[in-house]
Formats: sequence, structure tokens, C-alpha cells
Amino acid sequence: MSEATTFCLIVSAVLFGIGTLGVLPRRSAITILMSIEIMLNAGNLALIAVSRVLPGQGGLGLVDGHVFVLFVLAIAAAEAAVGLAIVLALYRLKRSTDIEVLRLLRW
Amino acid sequence: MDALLTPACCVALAAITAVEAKLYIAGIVALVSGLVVVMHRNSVIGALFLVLNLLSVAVMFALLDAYFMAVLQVLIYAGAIVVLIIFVLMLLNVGREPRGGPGLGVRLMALLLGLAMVFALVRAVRSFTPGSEDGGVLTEGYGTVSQLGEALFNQYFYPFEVVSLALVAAMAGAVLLAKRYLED
Amino acid sequence: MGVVIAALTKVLLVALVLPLAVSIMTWVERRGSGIIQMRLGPNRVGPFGVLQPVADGIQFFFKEDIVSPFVHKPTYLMAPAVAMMAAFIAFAVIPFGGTLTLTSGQQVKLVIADFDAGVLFLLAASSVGVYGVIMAGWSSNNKYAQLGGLRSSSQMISYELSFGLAVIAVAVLAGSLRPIAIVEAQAASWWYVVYMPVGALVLLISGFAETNRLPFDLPEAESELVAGYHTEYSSMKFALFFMAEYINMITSAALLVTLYLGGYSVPAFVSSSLGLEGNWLTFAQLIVFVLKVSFFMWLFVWVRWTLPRFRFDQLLQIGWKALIPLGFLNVIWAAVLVWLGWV
Amino acid sequence: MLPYLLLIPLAPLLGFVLVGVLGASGLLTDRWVHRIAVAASLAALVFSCAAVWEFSSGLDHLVPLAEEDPGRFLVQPDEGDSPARFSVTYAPWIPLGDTLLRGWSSTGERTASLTVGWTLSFDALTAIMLLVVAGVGTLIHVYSIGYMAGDPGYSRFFAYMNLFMAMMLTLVLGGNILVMFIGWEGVGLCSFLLISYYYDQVFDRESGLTCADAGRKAFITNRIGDMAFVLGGLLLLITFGTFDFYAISDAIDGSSEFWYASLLLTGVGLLLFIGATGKSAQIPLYVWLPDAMAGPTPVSALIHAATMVTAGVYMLARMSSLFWHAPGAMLVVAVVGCLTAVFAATMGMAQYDIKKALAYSTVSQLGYMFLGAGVGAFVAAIFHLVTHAFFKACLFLGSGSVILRAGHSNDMRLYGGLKKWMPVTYATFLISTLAIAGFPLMSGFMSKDEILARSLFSTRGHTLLWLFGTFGAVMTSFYMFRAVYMTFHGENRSPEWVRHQLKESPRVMTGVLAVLAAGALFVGFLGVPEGVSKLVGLGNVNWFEHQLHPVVAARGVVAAASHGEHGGQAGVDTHEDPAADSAYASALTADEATGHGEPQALEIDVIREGLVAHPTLGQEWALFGVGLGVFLAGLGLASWAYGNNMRRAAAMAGSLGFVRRLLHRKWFVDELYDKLVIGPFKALCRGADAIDRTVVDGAVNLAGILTEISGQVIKLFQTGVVRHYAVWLLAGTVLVLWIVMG
Repeated sequence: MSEATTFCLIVSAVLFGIGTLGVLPRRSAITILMSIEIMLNAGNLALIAVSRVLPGQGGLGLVDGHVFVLFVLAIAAAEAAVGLAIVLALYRLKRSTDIEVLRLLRW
Repeated sequence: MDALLTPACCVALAAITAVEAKLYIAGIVALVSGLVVVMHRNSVIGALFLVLNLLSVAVMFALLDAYFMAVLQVLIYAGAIVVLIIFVLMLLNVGREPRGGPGLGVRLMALLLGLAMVFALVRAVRSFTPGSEDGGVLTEGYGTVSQLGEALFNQYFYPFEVVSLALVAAMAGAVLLAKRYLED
Repeated sequence: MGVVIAALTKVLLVALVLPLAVSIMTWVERRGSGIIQMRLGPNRVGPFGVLQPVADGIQFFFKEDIVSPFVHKPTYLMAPAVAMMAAFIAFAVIPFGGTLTLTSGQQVKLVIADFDAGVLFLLAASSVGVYGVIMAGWSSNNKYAQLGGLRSSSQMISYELSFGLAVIAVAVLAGSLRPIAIVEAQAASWWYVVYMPVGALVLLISGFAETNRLPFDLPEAESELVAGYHTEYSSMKFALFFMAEYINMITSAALLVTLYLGGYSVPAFVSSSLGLEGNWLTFAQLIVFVLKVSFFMWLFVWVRWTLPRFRFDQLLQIGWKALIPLGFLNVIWAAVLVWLGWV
Repeated sequence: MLPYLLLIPLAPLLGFVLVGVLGASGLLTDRWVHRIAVAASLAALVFSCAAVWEFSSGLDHLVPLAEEDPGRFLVQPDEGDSPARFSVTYAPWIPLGDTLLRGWSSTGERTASLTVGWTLSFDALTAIMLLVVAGVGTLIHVYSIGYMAGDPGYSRFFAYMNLFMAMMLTLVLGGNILVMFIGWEGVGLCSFLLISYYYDQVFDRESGLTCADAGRKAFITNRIGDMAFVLGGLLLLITFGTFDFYAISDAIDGSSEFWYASLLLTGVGLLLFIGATGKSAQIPLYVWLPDAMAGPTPVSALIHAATMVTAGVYMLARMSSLFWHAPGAMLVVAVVGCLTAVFAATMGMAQYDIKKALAYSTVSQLGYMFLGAGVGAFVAAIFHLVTHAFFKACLFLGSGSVILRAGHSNDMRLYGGLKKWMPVTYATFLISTLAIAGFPLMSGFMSKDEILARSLFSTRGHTLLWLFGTFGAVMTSFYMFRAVYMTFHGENRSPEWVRHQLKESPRVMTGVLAVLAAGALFVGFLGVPEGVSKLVGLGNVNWFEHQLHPVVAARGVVAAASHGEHGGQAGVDTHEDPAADSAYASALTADEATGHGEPQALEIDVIREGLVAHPTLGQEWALFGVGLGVFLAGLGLASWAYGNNMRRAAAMAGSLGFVRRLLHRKWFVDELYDKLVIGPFKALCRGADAIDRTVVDGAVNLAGILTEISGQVIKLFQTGVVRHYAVWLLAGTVLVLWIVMG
């Protein structure tokens, strides 16, 4: 595995970690959404990097990883649309995007 | 006239640096901007840095010969998703996040978990070996639109359709959720 | 090394020609508006006022650069640069001529980046351009500017869809996203506007909206929002926004020409009857391209001073309820054309 | 016409849809209901006649069709020893693809590509059945106009009748087992619907059964038989890889030395026969038919006498090649048929309900048909089916005519002396009675005595079978004349109010009766038994046999008995049958060609199939005399007991009380079934119910309780704070990553 690929994978791992750091302690729902986007991106990076070094037909490079990334993009778009719509609805309800004030789903 | 010089500088820079070097620069930019997204208290600034993060990741895509995906990354993420996020931020006029989040315990746990995650992933990366190290040469037309299209409409046809269905469902759901009154 | 020099030359040329074209456009715009409104327009500086753009440029340089104390400064300063950069980058994939053969025998394509997914690249670059507007609107810390930014972002996202649909139909017909390939395909058959007039119309209208031109210039509607997102900008920063807008106009006109009107291609019977070949043909193509783009630039001016402005809800309705369905129909029509083998 | 065989069942189906939909929505007056229904039935008859006419003029003009489209048309003109036949596949139905077959054969496991199609086929057997079904069906439709007049469910009745016609014609025309099964189930359904036609009325006062109960009984009993039928069909499928009748018989005939008397064919034959016992009311599944008399009388005549109940016989004839190669199964068929014939006749003697008496008579006659099929006299069985269709339909319709006028009472004790008021009914009833009782030269004599003769002389027959059959015939004659005496002779015993309105039935009914009676008189001449024609010095003038024999003949019989034995068989001659002869000859040449000096023991038995010991002229006369004697004995007994206004019968009732009760209560078979089958089954159900309530429900409830407890514990994790969920999610992810990637 080349240096570049390793680097990309490690960047991807660290980026994912950064995303989790954003998800856990932040309070703004939108920031959390953005952190999730970063995590998805980290995954995309890993997919693209690995897909390049997998043996394909007559050389390196399987395009399957790109297809997965395409799906991830689509799902990310769906997630963003629904997530932001939820945040909007939330804001109307509570006048806030702070997830600390949301404890409605308790038993 | 610095705006006019920027592309020229970029071209000059591109001519003299190797792919790896560019990759390292883009990666470091991605990491730093990602950190800013997570850390900055102002969501709008965070969102703008998210754009930077996405663009640098797109650059990495392009450097990894995935030109089409790089373009799509910019088009969809930067062009649509983050614009949507910023739009909502501006619509709700969300300013700086108030001080005082969760307690130290949660923060510590988040840090620990994040680090554990990173270590697990790095370990996994270390143990990863692709099928063939040598071979070296990329296949003809790797990452082009046509190759992707072939894969998408033959091998991945049904997943593709399912994803399109998911998108439609998400759109309908988003419209329904965002409507102020359901009677309208 | 020759390749690098050629590339740098092309970049420099475009980077110089575009601002020049913008300055010419300002003159055309002002004179044109004068003609349309039955008045003279600028006619003092030079013959017919042709030196007016130079005067404007000097004026921009020497105006006071006011930065409001409440702005978010880094963003405020970045915004015009982002807008300008996106405008320039988008033009990179537009082919403005065929192949030039240098005396050294080197073949130079008259396009900065001949790129597999070129059309998408253009879309991506223009979508990044939104950030210039958004950043300007948000960082100004001014409600007019912010509203302008909001409107602009929603408008641009909305119309990017119909824009993209019109582009996809062309990709279906040409079987490629590479601009040069699309031009070649049209040269081989007919201009795609013949096959898909609806698509061309959708692309034209979306182009108006994308570049915030009248009748879709809501983000900078003077009567409501002072000057929209660039209310707080002055001097050279304002000039950058101004230039970015005009470059965007040129880009979208060039895109329309490339995708639907045969691009730089010279009809075969013309070139053969005039005996054009080699570099002469390339020059002819360049001229043809410039003429076609000029026509649309004039159309931009013409429409701006002729039509009234839409209301914002009307604007979104046109985008979502008229152009997007039309765009989809057009894509289906393109698929039918390909299926029937008419192209 | 032949390629459009589809129209034959489609016409009544269209009638069903029209009458059913329009009639149920009240858009049709009664007049139009019966017009449409009769027209639909008549159309089927016309189409059938056209098809038969075209078939009888040869299939040569259809051969190009088959060459052009071999997947769809199968045409085989009459040549050699194979019968003329024609089949057409209208559409593929069930594409099964490659199927694994497990033949009990030397070929072992193999795969076959199989597609079941909508196939209709046509040969002489089909032709005869078509004419009978469509002809009698149309007549009974006409009769119903009079009988059902004014009934509130007029359109319902005619819709069901049309549906029955469509299904019965499908059954007859079906070219493979599945298409036949559609008809088979369809007629069962129609039978159920029509038996339960008066669903809210009590039909049996002794047991309090309603008509709906009777319908259910018929349906469920039929299901048991159908189960066996399906199993038999599936066994054929996994053996031969096809459902197609012709393909199956070709497969069996083509390799007879292997199949002959094999366990497999015997098993299949028995299963199919059980199916037939369900549909054709044989022991042990006959119990539903007497109760089926709950339906309107035309239904009894059409479905439960003339057509549906004969489907089993038809199916046996259709599968004759299989039965020829399964002598064990044939023996069972013969014995069961013979027993049924006698057993049902005994019960028929003690019934007071005229329709029940006729029903037992039907069971008995069906028994004769099975006896014929069982001894290899398939032609005689089918012939009896045809003649029986005429005289039994006529009898039932005559009884219907009586019932209609006698105050809707079925009880013969309340009739008497009706010939004064109903002369046409009486005449036709009498003719049919003479026919069924075997008056010489009438149709019943021709067919039934042919069966009896065959059971005596066929190599698969036995003297005991003949003896029992003859005994049954005496009883047949007796109970039929008993019915005639009780109904039409003597003094009238009806209530006063009935007697005042006694008169002949309407023209539309008596006309049909006359037609059927004429049929009962003359249809027998289509198939004059060889013995009878020899008596008057004629050769074999049995037209029926000439037409039908090729279809049901024993074929593929490898005849290679030792030459000496064949020559030395005194009194045993090859039947005058070109098919058997040529088979024999070809087998001989084959044998010589292969140089087999010694014939295999197996083949010696095979040669005897299709052969009949030919009686001498004296034996024929004796048989004729026995037949006449049987008829006279029954007649004499009946007139002795019942001729004198039933006085003697009443006097005897005391002394024969036990026997009479035994017979009247049908040997207590229903009670026996109650005790042996239904009781244990109900007990089993109660046991299953108990287990379900305690064990199964207990397990389910336990799962519920466990779920609740675990839910109570797990809900502690549901804090409502998104962050906590995210932490748990992440922790889990890290754990999984650590385990998987480590």
C-alpha cells in the first residue's frame, strides 16, 4: 500500500474522530448535523482511497468505491434535508436548536 | 488584483509539486478545517469551514484520480447541502452557542471514545492490505463518468433505484416536516 | 514544459480577456439601457462614451474603502474574492475554439481544462459562487444584506436544479459531459436547440436566475433591500462583485452556446466554401463563438431593461413548478430521441 | 371447428357471467334469464356437434396445422393401432421449468423441462361425452324452465347450471390432468352450490339436516376423493414428467414390459380410483349422493345422475392405458364397483323417498360402470354411462314432474295411482324403468348385460363378479318397479288438497321427458352387444365399440407368448380387434427379430389383456335368458309385493322389520362413519384445542411476560437525551471495531 493511500486512510480515521468529537459534546443540533457530515466525508475518503488500490480489470482500481460514495452522497443529501426539516420543526416548537432542551422521548 | 493572480499561482504550484505533497497539504487543511467546524462556537463560521473541509476532501478525491466524484462532492455537498445548512442557520438566526455545555464527564467520555475510535481505525488501516501491491498502473478510464455509469446501471442498478426512492421519500418527508401547518 | 507554457498563456489570456469583456459589457449595458429607455446614456468620455469603463475603473480604485465596524471582518473580506474566484474557475471548462497548431507543431486546444466531467465542473464551480453572496450577506451584519443573501442562496439552489436538468438532457443526447465532445456532436448533427427548444429555454431562464439578473434580481432588489448582499461594500470590493456578476453572465451565455447552439463550431458548408482550414478555421471558430456569446450578452441587457421584476414567491414558483417539470419532460424527450435513434 | 374447442366451455361460462351478474343485479326478467341460459347451453351443444362432425370427417386437414405449430397443436390421424386424436394448447399456464423426476424406472432420476398448458384435447371418447353432457344438459335446462318457474332464485339457479355446464365440459375436454382438475373441482363446486340451493330449508326430517348441511357433506366427501386424485396426479408428474393424458399413455404403452403390474402404476391407479369413488359415489365415499337429493330435481337429474357423477368413470376410461397395466388396481375397481352395485341396490329397495330411491339406483348403476371398467370393458362402461344418462335423467325428471304436482312431497307413500292424472309422465317413467331394469333390446339391457357378460368372460373378470352383478340386477328391476307401482298404480294416497290439483306437468317438461324416453328406447341400438347381434345372425354391429375401442384398448402389450400355448388356447380367441391383432403381430416380429427363443414369463400374462374368451352361441342364448329372467324376477317380485295396492308389502313389513329398518337406515353406514371417523376427529380437535390453549398460548404469554420484564429493565437506558444515545452507539461501534479489526 502506497504512502498516499495510508495517509488518506489515516486522515479519514482522524476526520472521523473529529466528527465524533463534534457529535458528542456540542449542543446545537445544526452543529451536530455538520459533524455528521464530516464523519460521512471521512467514510467517503476512505472508500475512494481504498477503491484506487484494489485490483480491478487489468490493473489497479475498482470503481465500486465510487459507486458507494455516490450512494453516500445521496443519503447525505436526504439526511440533511430531513434533518434540517426536523430542526426547523423543533425550532418552531421550542424556539431553540439546543438538544439539551429536548427530552420529550423519555419513558 | 490578487483575485486574478490566484489561479495563476495555483497553476504554478501545481506544476512544481508532486501529487503526494499536494495530498498532504489538502489532508492537513481538511483536518484543521474539520477541527474548526467542531470547535468553533459560531455555527455560521463552522459551516463556512465545513465548506473548506469539503473542498479539500474534494481535492483529495481529484488527487486520487476520482475526478468525477470530486466534482460531485463539490456540487452536492458544497453546492447544496451546506448551502441548505447555512440557509437554515440564517433563517433561524442562530448566533453563538451559549456557554456551558454538558459536564466534564461527558466531554471526557467523548474525547476518550473519539480517541478510541481513531486508534481502532488506525489499527485497522495498519492491518489493511489490498489484493495486489504491485500492478501499479490504474485501469484505463478509471473514475470516468462512463465507467461509473456502467457500474451504476449494471451491477448496482437495484441499489441505485432504491437510493432514488429514498431520496424521493426524504424529499416528501422534508416538505411535510417543514410545513408550518399541515392543513395547508 | 511547452504544455505548461501553453496552459499558463491560456489562463493569462482568459484572465485578461474576461475583465476586458466585462468593461465592454458595462458600456454596452449603459448605452443599451439608454437606447431602450429613449435617452442618451454615457456619451461624454471618448467617442460614444467608449472610455466610460476606464473612467469607472479609475473611480473604483480611488473611492474610499469603508468597512463597517460591526462586520465579521475575515468573512467580509473573503466574500468578494470567493465570488470572483468561482466566476473565473467556472469559465475554465468552456471551449472557445478548436485546436490551434503552433509553429513548433504543438497542438493547443482552446480551452483551459479539457475535462471529462467538464459541464458538471462548471455547475460545481458556479454553485460555490453562492458562498460569495452568502458570506457577504451574513458578514455585513445588516438585515438588508442578510435578507439578500438568504434570497440569493434559496434562489440559486432552486434554479440550479432546472439548470442541471437542462444540462443532463444535453448529456443524454451527446453521450458525454465533456464540453468539446458536446460541441463536436452538435457539429456532426444539428444544434441541440433544434431537438430540444424547451431545454434551451429552461437553460436560458435558469441562467438569468443564476446570475441574479432581472427579472430575477431579487437578491439586490433596490426598492426592497437597498442593494442586497453588497449593500455594505464599496470601492474595489464592490467592483469585484460587479465583475463576478458579469463574468457569470458571460459564462452562462457561453454555456448556453456550447450546449445548445453548437458552441464554437463553424458549419461545414461555410468552412468548405470559404476554404477555411487549420489555424484559420480555429480563428473563424473563435469569432463565431464570440459572436454567439455577444448575442446572448445583448439579450441579457435587452431583457433587463424590458421586463419588470418578479415577486419572490413568484420566482420560486416559476423555478419549482414550471422550470423543473419542464426540465424533467425535456430529459424524457431527450431519452425518447435517443431511443428512437433520431439523433 | 376443432382449433376453437375453447368455445365449447366458454359459451356456458359466458352465460354464467351474464346471468349471474345481470340476474343478481336484477336487470333480467325470468324470461330473459332462461333464454340466455338455454341459449348458452345450446351453443355449447351446437359447438360440440360441429366439433364432432369435423372430427368424424377425419383429421387430415389439421395435420398441416400441427406441422406449422407443433408446440401448440398435436394431431394424430387414425392410423395403425393408435386412435385419432387432436389436442391444442391455447396458452402456457404453469411453466415449471426443469423439474427433477424420480421415476421408479431404470432411467432413475432425471430432469425434464415441463410447462403445463391450457390444453384441450379431442378424441372419440371426448366426442361421446361432449354429446351426452351438452345434449342432456340442454334438455334439462329446458325442463328447468318449467320446473323452476316462479322460484325466487331463478337467475341464481340458471347461473349455477351454466357454470356447471362450463366446468363439466372443461372436465371432459381437458387435455391434461390439471385442466381436467379445474373441471373436476368446478363441478364439485357447482354440485355444492346446487345441493345447497334451498340452503335454509330442512331436507331430512329424521336427522334435521338442512340443505346446506347436505351440500357441505357432498363437498367434504368429495374433497377426500380429490385429495387422492391430486396425489395420483402428482405421482404421475414426478414419474413421467408430464400431466398430458396422451403423453402419459404413450409413455406407459411405449415401455410396457417395465410398467406392467408395477407397484407404481398400481398405486397411481388406486389413488385415481379413490378420487373417482369420491366423485362417482362408490364405496366408501358414496354417502353424499343420497343426501345430494336436497337440491332441485333437475340438478339431481343433470349432476347427480347423468353427468358429474359419471366423471369418475370417464376419468378411468381416460386413464385406461394406465389401468390396463395395473391389473391389481383394476381388480380393486371391479370389486368395489360390484360391491357398490349390490350394496346400493339393497338400500334402494327400502327407500320411501322417490328421489333417494333413484339416488341409490344411481349409485348402483355407477357401480356397474366401475365393474365394467374394472374387468376391462371400458367401452361397455362408457356405453352404460351414455344409456344411463338418458334413462336416469328421464327417471329423475319424471319424479320431478310428480313431485311438482304432488304438493312438493318426495314420499312415495303419499303417491299412488298417478297414471290417471299424469299419463305422459307415467309413460316415459315406465319406458325408462323398463330400460334400466333390462327389458330386452332396450338401452339398459344392451349396456348392463354387456357389462355382466364381460365380467364373466373377460380374462380379468370372474364368475363371482358376474353372480353378484346379476343379483344386483334382480334388485334393480325390483326396486324400480316398486317405485312405479307405488307411484303410479293403485289408489291415490295423497292428501285431499293435493288430489284436487293433480294434473299433467307443463308441455316444456313433458316434451323433455318424451325426448329422453325416446333416447332410453333407442340409444341402446348404437351399441348392440356382439352376443346379441350374433343371436340374430348378424356380425359385430356394435357401432359404439368400433368408435371407442381404439381409445381405450389395451396397447403397448408385448405379446410374445410361446407359440404353442397361443395356438392351443381352446375357446380363447383374439377379440375381433385390429388393434390387438396388430400389436400382437408386431410383438411377434419384434420377438423374432431379437432372436428371443424363450418368451419372458411376464409377457405371457400381458398377451391376455384385451382378449376375451368368446362365448359360444349356446352360452349367448343362456346369457340372454338369464337377462330376461332377471328382469322378470324383479318385475314379478315387485308386482307381487306392491302390485296389490301395497297390501302385501305392508303385511310383510312386520315380519321383515329388522331387515327393512337396516336397509332403510342404509346399513347404518352414516352412523358408522359418525362413530368411526367424525367422532374421533372431533375428539382430536378438542385435544388440539386444549393443547393450543395451554401449551401454545402459554408459550406466547410467557414470551410476552419476558418481553415486558426485559423492557422494564432496558427502558432505564432511554433517558430522552440524544447525547446519551450517541454515546452508547459510539461505544458499541468502538467495541465492534476493536473486536472485528483487532
